[in-house]
Amino acid sequence: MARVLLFGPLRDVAGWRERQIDSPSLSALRALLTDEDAALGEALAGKGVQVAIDQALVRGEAALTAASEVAFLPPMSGG
Amino acid sequence: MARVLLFGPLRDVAGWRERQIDSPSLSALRALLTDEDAALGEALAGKGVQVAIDQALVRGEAALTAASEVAFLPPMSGG
Amino acid sequence: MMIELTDSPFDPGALLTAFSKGRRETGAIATFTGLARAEEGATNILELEAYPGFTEAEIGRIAEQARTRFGLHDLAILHRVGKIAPGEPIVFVATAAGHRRAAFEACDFLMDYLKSAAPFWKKEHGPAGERWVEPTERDHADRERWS
Amino acid sequence: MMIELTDSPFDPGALLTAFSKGRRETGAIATFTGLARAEEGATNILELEAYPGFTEAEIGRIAEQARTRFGLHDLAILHRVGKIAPGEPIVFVATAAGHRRAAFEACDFLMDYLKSAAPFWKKEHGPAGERWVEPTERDHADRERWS
Repeated sequence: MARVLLFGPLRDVAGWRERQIDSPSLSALRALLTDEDAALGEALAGKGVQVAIDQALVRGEAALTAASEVAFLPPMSGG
Repeated sequence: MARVLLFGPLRDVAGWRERQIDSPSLSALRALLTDEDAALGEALAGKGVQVAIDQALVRGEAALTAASEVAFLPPMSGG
Repeated sequence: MMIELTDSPFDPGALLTAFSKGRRETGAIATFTGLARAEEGATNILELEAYPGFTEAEIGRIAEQARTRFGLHDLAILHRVGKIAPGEPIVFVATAAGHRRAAFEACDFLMDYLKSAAPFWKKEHGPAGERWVEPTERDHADRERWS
Repeated sequence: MMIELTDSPFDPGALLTAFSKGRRETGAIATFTGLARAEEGATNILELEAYPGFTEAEIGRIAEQARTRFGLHDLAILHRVGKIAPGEPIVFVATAAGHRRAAFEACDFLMDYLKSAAPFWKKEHGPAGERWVEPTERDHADRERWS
């Protein structure tokens, strides 16, 4: 079960901040979240949304394990 | 007796920092100090030395009274 | 090199006291403190979200850049997260260098990064409800000066 | 607007604590602290002479310029005089403004003035004796940036 984290406006779209989700890859995770919640799926694919796996930014596809931490990061606003 | 103050390197040239001197004008004071100590007279006429009377900068000649405070200010170095 | 997040109010002066102590070759310390403004009486509360661990690491990468680029002796960054009331400090940055130009420029550089690109998400709670805030055009333009 | 000279060591952090308190519309506070450097082990003592009254008044004129030019909410300047040991603060400048660019620039402007043209006379006491110090070319060039 990967640990999935949403930040900033994504959390308001989804109505949650953190969930345990079983998924073999990032693309499978995106598909699963979109099936469940189309608005969230759209938001996750939005402009400037980055993904960090285990606190390192990734681009494109990535495998996930049960120990993965997947964070969806909307455009950073600064402090 | 005007109160005459020397600052910075002028003090080292003269060997004093403050004296009471009776003089009717700035030019008379300069002449008197130069008579007494030629090196000091030269230093007072040096490049960038300014004069303040009662804490206001003056240029050229000025009258002095017994209550005047005359300060010779060599080039300011900043802190 | 201190880089920390905190969810409690802090005193920037106490940080400067600690940062300036015991330095013998540092001629210059510049600091910046960003405060939450009341915005003319609107009782705004600012809420800042970070990604603990990731946020400090990203700030650390830029801090290391600043250290090299400006030849800093040291730097410190403390950033609030959570809900922040008007008048409270949001961010404190201190830079130590041999001379003042480097200290000023590094502090300015770090603030431009922190205000426009650091991993924070910012929400304003005001009388009209809440809204997520993006960096201003000015923030982006300030950041461009260093590239 | 505080402008003071002191012949005792001071803590810049205590000044920042006082300066940053109770502000609701100030978004930005920049500070600069100048410290006496040991200059690689030479046991230098710096001696600064001022003309009490005149020096504060001259600094006050420039501070008023800075306040108008940069739209400052407030500023504070504390400057040491007398003998200063390595590691001790020489000068502290704080500026408060709505936004950070104005606070930084005003602090930078005030420091350039204080380091190159303020009414101080500076002597270094080192192992090789004592000498009067003049502003560096760099100090003058920095000051020229604002004219």
